[in-house]
Order: sequence, then structure tokens, then C-alpha cells
Amino acid sequence: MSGDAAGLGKGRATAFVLPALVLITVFLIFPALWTIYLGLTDYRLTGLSAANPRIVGLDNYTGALGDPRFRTSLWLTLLYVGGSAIVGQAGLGFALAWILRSRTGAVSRLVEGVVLLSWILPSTVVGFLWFALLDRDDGTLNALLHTPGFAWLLDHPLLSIIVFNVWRGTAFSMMLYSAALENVPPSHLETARLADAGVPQQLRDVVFPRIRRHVLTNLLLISLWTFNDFTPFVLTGGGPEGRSEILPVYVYRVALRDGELGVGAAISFLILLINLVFALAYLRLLRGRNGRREIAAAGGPHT
Amino acid sequence: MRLSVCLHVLNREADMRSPSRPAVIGAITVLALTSCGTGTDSGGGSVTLTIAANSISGGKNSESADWITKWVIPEFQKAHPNVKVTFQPSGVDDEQYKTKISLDLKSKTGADVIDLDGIWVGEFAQAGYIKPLAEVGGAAVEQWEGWSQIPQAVQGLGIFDGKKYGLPQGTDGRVLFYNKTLFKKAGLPEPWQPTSWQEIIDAGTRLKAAGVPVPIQLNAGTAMGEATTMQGVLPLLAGAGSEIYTAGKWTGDSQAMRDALGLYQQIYGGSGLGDPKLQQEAKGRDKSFARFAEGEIGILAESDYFWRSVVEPTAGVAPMKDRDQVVGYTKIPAKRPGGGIRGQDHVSMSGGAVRVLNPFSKNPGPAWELLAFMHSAAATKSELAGQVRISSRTDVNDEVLTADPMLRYIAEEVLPITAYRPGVAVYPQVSTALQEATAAVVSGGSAAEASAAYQTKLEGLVGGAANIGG
Amino acid sequence: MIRHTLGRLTATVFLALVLAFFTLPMLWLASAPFDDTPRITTSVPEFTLNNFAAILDNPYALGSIRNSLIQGGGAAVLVVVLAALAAYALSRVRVPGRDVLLYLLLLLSSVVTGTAAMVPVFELATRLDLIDTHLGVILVVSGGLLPAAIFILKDFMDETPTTYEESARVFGATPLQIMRHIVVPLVRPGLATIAVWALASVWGGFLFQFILLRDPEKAPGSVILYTLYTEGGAPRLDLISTFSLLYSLPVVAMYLFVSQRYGFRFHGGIKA
Amino acid sequence: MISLHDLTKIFPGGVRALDGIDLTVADGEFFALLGPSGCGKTTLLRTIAGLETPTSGKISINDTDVTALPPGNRDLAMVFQDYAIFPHMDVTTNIAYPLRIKKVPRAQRTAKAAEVAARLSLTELLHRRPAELSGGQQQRVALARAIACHPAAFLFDEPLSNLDARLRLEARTFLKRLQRELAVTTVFVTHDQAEALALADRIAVMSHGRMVQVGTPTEIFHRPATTFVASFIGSTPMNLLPARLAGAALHVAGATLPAPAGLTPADHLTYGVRPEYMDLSLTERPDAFPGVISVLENLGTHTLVTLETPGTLIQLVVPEGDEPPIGTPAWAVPRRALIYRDQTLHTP
Repeated sequence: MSGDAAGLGKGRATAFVLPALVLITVFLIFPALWTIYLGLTDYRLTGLSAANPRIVGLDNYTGALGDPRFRTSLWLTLLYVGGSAIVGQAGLGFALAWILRSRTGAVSRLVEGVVLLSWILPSTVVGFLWFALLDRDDGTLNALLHTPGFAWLLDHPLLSIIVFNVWRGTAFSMMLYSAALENVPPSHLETARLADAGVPQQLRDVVFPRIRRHVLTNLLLISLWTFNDFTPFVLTGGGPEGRSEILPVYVYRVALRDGELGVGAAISFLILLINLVFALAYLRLLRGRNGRREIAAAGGPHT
Repeated sequence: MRLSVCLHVLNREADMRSPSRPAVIGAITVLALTSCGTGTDSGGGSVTLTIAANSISGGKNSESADWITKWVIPEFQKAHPNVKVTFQPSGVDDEQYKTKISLDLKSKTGADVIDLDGIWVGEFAQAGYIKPLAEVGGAAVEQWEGWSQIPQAVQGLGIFDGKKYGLPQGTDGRVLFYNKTLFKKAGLPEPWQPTSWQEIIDAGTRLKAAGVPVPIQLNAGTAMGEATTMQGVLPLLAGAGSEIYTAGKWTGDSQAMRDALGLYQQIYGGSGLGDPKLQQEAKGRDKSFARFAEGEIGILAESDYFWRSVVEPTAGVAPMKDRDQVVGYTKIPAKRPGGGIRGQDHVSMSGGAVRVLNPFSKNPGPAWELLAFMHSAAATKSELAGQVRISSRTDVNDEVLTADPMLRYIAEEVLPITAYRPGVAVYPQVSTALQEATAAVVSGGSAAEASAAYQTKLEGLVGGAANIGG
Repeated sequence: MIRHTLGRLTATVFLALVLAFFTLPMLWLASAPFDDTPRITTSVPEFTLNNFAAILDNPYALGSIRNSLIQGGGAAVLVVVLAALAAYALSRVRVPGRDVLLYLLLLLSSVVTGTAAMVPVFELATRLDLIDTHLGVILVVSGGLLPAAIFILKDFMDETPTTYEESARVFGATPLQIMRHIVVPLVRPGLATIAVWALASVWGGFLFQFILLRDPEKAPGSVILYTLYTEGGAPRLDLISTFSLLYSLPVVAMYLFVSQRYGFRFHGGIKA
Repeated sequence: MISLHDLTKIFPGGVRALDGIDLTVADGEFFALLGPSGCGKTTLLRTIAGLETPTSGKISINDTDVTALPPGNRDLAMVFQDYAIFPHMDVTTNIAYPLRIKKVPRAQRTAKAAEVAARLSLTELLHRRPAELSGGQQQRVALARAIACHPAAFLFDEPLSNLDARLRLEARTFLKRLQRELAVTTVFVTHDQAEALALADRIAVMSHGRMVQVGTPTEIFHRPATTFVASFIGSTPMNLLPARLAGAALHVAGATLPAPAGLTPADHLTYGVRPEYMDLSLTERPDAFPGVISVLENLGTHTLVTLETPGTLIQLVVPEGDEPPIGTPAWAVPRRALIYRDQTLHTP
């Protein structure tokens, strides 16, 4: 990795980064910091606190952490992220990438196509699609399974939105892992196969070490996105009785429905902190073995 | 269009000095941020007024939007040649509309005449988003001819702290709808006029015995949102003799609350009189409409909206071609005769939208004129054209409601006994707490537990037990 | 040999199941718009095209798709151009702590895209006079998308051998020429993928579009879709299903175009 | 003409990649930078190209100081180790790319590309993409692109290393002929001493950022200035044997040899002799290294014999068929030898 191949120099490099930086500063960092500040106030959308918000320090945070509904929501979110992103999307995405890597037929193109299609359809539309699938009275799924009246969304709300999100987001992991698998030299796999290694051993000994950093990026991104995914609201509205009320839905309810913007902002920041913990955990897990070199490669200047 | 013009300008800017191209690219964003706003062109001396409403042509409340664009605007402009009126439609969830309007008013912008749900008046006033009409519109407000036509109770929709903030557009009332065919099948009387909760339960039991899948639909749970509170908890609470908010105190874990939740328990707690699952579904209310129309629900508590827009034979959401023959309606009884609020035998709840003036309007005088014009008898009649609903004006109602016996029933029988929700900022959260209490009962909890849990939540919301009455 | 055949068979069965799983929910979109009385359920339609006539009667429906194209397209172009420039510079020039910084921005973007940031974003747009402009929507949504776009594109750039650029540089190409002639063509599949991703993300977005715009003539499809309800909040399924279909078509078309032309994929992958 | 004056490059982190390089490459000269990996030869080439900025020192090309000029203004063409042919352009566009940068009209540059391509036998391939070309063809496209812009000098970075062994010899001859014909000053980097010897008019051997020796291939081969150069040059490495001076005699690996005139004692004396410059004797000789034959390696026309002597191994080359069986006692007779005092050539 030699620095500055195109001869940008500091000045031009800055000029290249600047437009994005300005936009990010104005429309991302600034409102984000403002939001974090709102989290320290009792600001509301309407009512007396809208006219005269007061600084309440960490009250919103202690209030949220003491609210059993928040704790339930946090737990649901962890299950949701774990089930749909880390296990579901990453797992299914990898399985698809692995199976499709050596196939070029029409079927595999079709599979790839529908997986990607479910990723790019507008979120407002997919809510209706899944509604039609899972509906209690005359949903397509009940018709297929001959289970009339089975209330998927009511009896298994969390499972429903987990499966939904696997459907929704697997494409990203699949694409990323497909690309990552291109980096595994076929000779390595052949060597493993000659040594009579089964697929699990091949994955463990040959594939995983080479795509470790891709796995890391994928987990970082999909966890972050899933943590902030509001789409399940379209499907269950957080219900029944909050049994699928993941944190983004909780924030929506608190900030928009109840108008408690200060509390909503505080919880948004808590979500950020939880994501940070996730990120650090991934870093530890995946970089544990050949630790320092890779951290240097990611954090410090390339050598 | 604006975007392309803007970028065009920027491109010219960028070509002027080629040596420091990257720097110019950096500047594009900055320029774009500063120079590409909307200009509000208030053409040469004339006055521009804007109306905002949660309605949109071709979508939600389409008729209302069309009325504004096709009647109000041309007629008003005809009378006021120097005024240009524009309409800013929305047509989304009420909460989202409320958010948008709050944001507008918070930044002291927005339309001059704004539609609000009457229930929001208090919190908007407290936030300083709206001011009493007389403060904004001046002396002309008190002299308006329309006041005498609006009953005091209906005027209450726009009143907060004794001051008039908005003109009510109309109101509604809640009754029990029932399916006469199913009633006949179950051997129940027609007309059905229950006088106590027990009679409702008895009718439900008979219906169940006659094989009706869902004898009683009493909205419950959080998924139904405000429909649970307005069509369920509050009428029951009123029927048990209590209002949710009186004399500065909220109703907590009281006997009335336990009674109201107790009725829920009777219906959903294993008796099979109601369908608990339906209450939990995200689209449960829509489904209840469809199932009523399909003849699967015996009794359903709803507002006259159900009659006007849901089972309406032609344009309804769940149209019933034989509505007038099949659908019966009756007042909601108190727990026992005389047990309701103010000692009433029957109770109801009402709500309704208002129109307010934007206190930050640049043209408050003309804005009031427009508002008053929109509430004139002629305008109100035009607004109702082709549809029957209860307007705020007695003179108009007298004329229009003769066409529909059901709405006349509401106007004559229900409105005199009805009650309104408190217009204070914390109400939506109290309402959610009430919904959660019913949800707890529907999923198998006892009324007493749910009521106690509600009390705890309520204390957190309204600032302690001191603000809660007995 | 047996193991191989078995493995192949298992894989085929697995693919069939995946295909069914991903196709099943889409059936509604294929049937409901053509159904005379569409319901929440997927059914063999009582075939009609009336729903399309009805949606065309809606004064905002078609225009909203155009608005979605302006806003989604504008944001996609802005995000791709700015992210490509930034990612390129970040990939080629040493900046200490660059990846940590990018990740922090990624985290912040999650705050800003949430409901709670509504007031700051709105106030900001008001002060910059961006309310009720396409540009306002484009800038606001782009701010939320840029960190992830830079994060992903930087990796594409890292994967591109630097000798191409050095070679062009020795021949006298300027950095912008190098960008245009060499880097952009080389990472074009990546740019196209990011463009579709950005477009799709903006396409479904509702809240910011709704609070930032006033004139329904400027509202995107996602906002208009939410107006297709009745006064009491009941969805008009005939209109919603039909509009959903029409509204999905441009994104699907763009995806098909990109995947045909460049292959919709991350060549080389993304790694931290 | 390229001249470098006191050129130093220190990388961030303190690595001295170039350490005071002084060098002049004459007009039309084919000049090799030779050394093991990490010696700074590629950094030097890249610094001449302008891809790296020197920490101090001066670079001039045809008497113009280009030290501060960007690479594009130095009138150079560079061929990279991986050729860096743009994968998204066909052969014509690739060859014409430098002209496009110089704003030559399209028709003219296409014609020029065709002309250069014809010279390099690429005419058939003009419309192909790089992915459809063999390694040798790619190399020629890269050369054609360099030629097309008529530079003052060529810079080649390991031009032959990406080709397989057979093709490499062919390409070597081709490259040498091409350079002769074009007569353009050329600097190339290689780690392969045979390549440097075969191609270059002059060679600079580099180590640790310094030039250890600059000279013609003959000079470098025959009189390596240091033991480092001696060990680096030659297809079989020179035998470098520790020696001890005792009066007028030199004791090396069990043999006693006459010391050259003027040799004075030093900490380290090394006796260097190339395997090619020794004869094998099966009878004992006083001026030869005694040992036992332990390894035989067939080099085709010759055999490389490893002789195990007391304390060290000595290698020598004998014509094919002359090699005795393993285990035979034998004596290695040096014909031409060099003496190094403290790693530096002792010139008598």
C-alpha cells in the first residue's frame, strides 16, 4: 500500500474530502450533536415543556434505564439483532454466497435476483407484502400450510419480524460474502479437499481466516442497520402489547406519539452506545487471534 | 425544477475558475446550502393566505380537500380580489400531521389557517404554538355571527383555559351498532335499547349461543390506538360515573376504572363474547369493520364515522348494501340506570376537529376573515355537500340532518349526553396507559391488577399521586 | 463421490426453499393490483385494470413517482459523487485514525436517521431555507447515507491497484483526469451498486420527506402512499396495492439495469 | 541524460530508503538498478519518476532540474512490474492514452497507436481488452504505450519478472534490440543479476539505499567492489572464503597460497573465487583446496560440484562428463581470485 498513488497531495486530498465533510458536518454531525443535547432536556413536541424546555441532566437516561418497558425493548432488540442479523442474514447470506459461488445457471441467477429484489423494494411496500403473507384470517402462509386462523404476528411477533428482517436484509450479506469468497484462492480449498476436509473444516481452516475482516465489516454494518431498523413497525406496530417493540419503534412511540422528544433523544444516544459496545465486541472476537497487526491495519496508517 | 436551476448556476460558478477545481467542488455544497432555498413570492402587494389540513385530494379525507380547493378558495378569492389563497394538503396519520404542524409553529412558520384535532388545542396553547382567536384576529372575532349558531358544548372543542382558540368544524358521537339480522337469529328484540351493561352481556351471550363468531366488539389494546380509548374505556368510565380528568385531577385506580376494566374482563376473559386476538392485531380495527360487514360481529361500539364512511352502502370502506335495513344503533347505557356521569342513564364521547389561526401569520386580519368564511353557513353547507355529518352549526344541521335518521339521532339524542376529552398535553400518554390497561385484561390479566398497574403508570405521567383523584 | 452428489442435492433443495421463501411475500404485489376487491390476502384476482385507472385519477400519484426520482436520484448522485471523491482521497492518503472516525460517523448517522433527530433536522432545514424543496430532502437524506457509502466505497478503492493511477500520472494525467479516466471506470460496479443502495434507501423513506416538504406536488411516493387511507385510518387496498406496484417499478428497473450492465455486487468485498 | 545529486529519501518512520545517491545516466544508455528486495532500487526509480518525493537532493533530466516537478511534467514513460494496462480500455486506447492526456486529436492518436503497435507486432490485437492478452502481449502493450509518448527516458520496473522463464529470455532479447533501435535513455530495475548483465550498458548495484558499485557488466562481474556485490553477481555465487595472512602466505581453507603484493593484515580477509574460475584436480596440489566431493548438480553443459573442505564448502563448475563420483577426494585449483580486505576489494 503506497500512499498517494495519484499524487493528490494534502491539498487536493482535502479538497476531495471536503464536500462530503461539509455535508456530513452540516446535516449529520450537527443535528446528531443537537439531538444528543436534547437528550439532556425535558423537551417535548407540544405542551409547556415545548415552550420552556429545562435541562434535566441524566434524568432521561435514568428514567429510561428504570423503565421496564425500555429494558424489555432492549432485550427484544438484542434478540432481534442477534436472530435476524447476526444469525439470520449473515448465516443465510453466507450459505447463499457459498452455494452460489460455483453455480452460474438460471436458477442461481433467479435466486440471487429475488434475494436482491426483497432488499431494494421500498420499505413502505414490503410491510404490506408481509402482512398479506402472515395475516391470521386469510394470509397466504396459512392457506399454504393449511393452518387457518393461525396468528403468526400475534403469537410469535418477535419471530415474525426476525424472519421478516432475514428476508429483507440477507442480500447485503450475500453480496458481501460472494465478493469475499472471490478472495479465497481455489488452490487452498483444493488442498483442504485433498486432505479430505469436510465443508465445516474447509470453512473453519481455509475460508474463515481469509475473510475474517469481511465478516467483521458485515457484522458491524448489519448490526448497526438492524439496530436502527424501523420497518417492523409497519408489520406489527410494536405489538401485541409491546412484544415486538424494538428500540427504534420504542423511540418512535416516545418521541412522536407521546411527543417526549428529550427522552427519545436520550434513548437514541443509548442505542448509539450499545452499537459501540457491539462494535468493540466484534473487534475483540474477530481480531483476538492475530490482534495487533490487524488493528494497526485498520486504525493506523497502512504500511 | 428549482434544483436544476440551482445546479446550473453552480456549474457556471464552477467553470469560471478551473485551476482550483477541487476547491470549487467544495464550495458547491456550501453554496447549495446557502443559496438554494424557496423564495416565498408574495406577488406585488397582494396578500397570500395558506390553509393547512390533514386531507388530500385522492387520498385521506379527499372530499374535504376538494371542498377547500374547489369551493373555499375560488369563493373567497371572488370576494377578496387582492387575496390569494393556497392549500397545503397532508392526508397522513394524525400523529404525523400533528408533528408537522408542531414543527411549523415551533419555527414560527406554517399556514395561516390550520386544521387541528380539538384534543390538541390545549397542548398547542401551552407550547405557545397558538393564541386565542381574539388575540390574533382582533375585535372582529367576538362579533362573528357564527358563535350564536354553535352550541356551547361544541364550542368547547376549541376552548382551553376558558379562551377560544379555534372554531369547531363539527362533532360526532359514539353509540352501539348492532346487526339486526343476527339479533333476530338470536331471538333478541328490535329495536334493542339496553339500559345496563348487564343487558349488553346478556345479548352477547344469546348471540354466542346463536353461533355468532364475535358477539361483541369493544375496542381494546394498544394497536387500536385512540379508538380503544374513545370507543371503549372513556364511554365505560362515563357509564360508571367518572370522567378521566375533572377539576385538575386524573382518574386513577378507582372503582369506576375497575368497573370499566371489569366489563372488558367479562367480554374477553374467556367468556368467548369477544375476540381477544382481533384487539391485538395491527390492523384489528379495519378487520373489525370488515367482519361486521360480513355479518360476523353482533354488537360494535363506534362513532357515527362507522355509519357514514365504513358501512356506507356505496363508498364505504366495508360497504353494506343493505345498511339501512340491517344495521341498528342505540345509545351506550351506563353501568346501571342513572349510574353514568351527571346521573345519566346513557353516555357517549365526542370529539371533533377545529380550525385555528396561526399566531405568526403575517396577515392575521385577512386570515380571520378566511377562517370565518370557512365556517359560514354557506361554506358549511357546501362542505357537507353529498355527505351527511354533524357540523358545528345548528342552522346547517337543522337543514342537512333531516336526510339521515342516524345522524339526526346523534345530534338529537347523543350530543346532549356526551362528554369531551381533556385538552392537555399529557392526555395522549394517559390514553396510551388506558389502552395498555385494556390490553392487559384482554391477554388474561384481571381488572384489578390492570387498574393498579395503570395507577402506577399514571403517577409517573401526571407528576405523582397528588394529581390523581379518588 | 456420494458425498459430493449428496451435497449437490442438498444445495439444490436449499436453493429451492430459499427461492420459495423470498418469492412468497411478493405474490401479493403481483395479484392485488389486478384484483377487483383486493384484500390483505393473496388470492387469484378477479381480473381488472380499474385500480390502475383509479390511481391515475389521484392527482399526486404519478407526480410523486417523479418526485421520488428527483429526490432519490438526486441523493444517489450526490452520495455517489461525494462519497467516491472522499473515499478515494481517504483510500490513497494517510489520515491517522481514519477508520475509527468513519465508524463514529456511521454510528452518528444512526442517530440522525432516527425519529428523535426530527426537530434538529427540521430547524436546520428551516434556517437554511430548505423547507419544501427537493434540495432540502436530498441534502438531509444524503447526510445520513454518506458515512456508509464512504465506508463501503473506500474499500472498493483500496482493492484497486495503485499502479494504474501512477502509470497515468507519469503520463501527465491530473488527479481529476485520473479519477475520471481510471478510477471511476474501475470501480464503476461499486458506484452503481452504491447508487442503487442509496436510491432504494431514499425511496422508502417517509418521516423526513414528510416533515420537510409542504407542497404535495413535491411529495415523493412514500408520502403519497401514506395518504391512501380513509379518514378513519383504514387502508384503501385497491389504491395502495396498485400504487405499490407502480412505485416499486423504477427501483426494480434501475436494479435490473445495473445488474445487467455492471453486475450488482461488491467486487473484492468490504473489509474493516 | 539523467543525473542524480545527493538524493536521499527517508520514509515516515525513519527508514532511509535512499542514502545520498549520486549518479549520471548518459544519453541513450541502458542502465540497470540491481539489488535484492528492499535495497531501495524501486524507490530510486519511483523517485526519478516523481512518484516519490526525495527528502533532499536533486534530480535533473537533460539538464533541467525536475526535482520539484510532478511526474507528468518530467517527460518520462514508465512501465510497471504489473504493466498497469488499464483493464477497461482496449489496446488502442491504452497505447493512445498518453497522447489523450497531451490533447492530441483522436484520429492522430489512433494512427500513432497503430504505428507503434505495428512495430511491436500488436496490430492483430488492437481491439482486444487486456484480459484477453497473454503476459508477453501485455508487456508489449505496456512498452508500446511508453513508446507512443516519445519520452526523454524510459523507466522500467522489473519489466520481465511477470513472464515465465522461457518467454523471459525472448523478451530480454527483444527489449535490448528495441532499446538499441530507439536509443532512448532507459533506467530499469531488476533483482535478477543475469538480466542486468545481459541487458544493461551499465549497472548500479544497490544495498541499503546506497550504490555499492556502478560499472559495466564486465567490470561488475570481474571485479565486484565488495563481498556483497561479489556474492550477488553471477549465476552461481562466488566462493567467499575466510583467509589469514601469515607473512607472504595466505592460509585459506586448508591451502596455503602466495599473498598478493601490498596486502597488509586486517580484521577480515576474504578470498573470493568464482566456481567457473576453478579447475578440479584428482591429484594433490599445494596451491589447491583439498576436500571430498559431496554434492553434484547438473547444469546441463556443466556440473556444479560441491567440495567439502575442512571447515567450509567450496563450489566449482566442471564441464559435463568430467565429474568424479561422490565421495572422491579432490582438489580445487583457483585460476582467478580476488582478495577482500574488510569486505572491500583489495586492488593491487
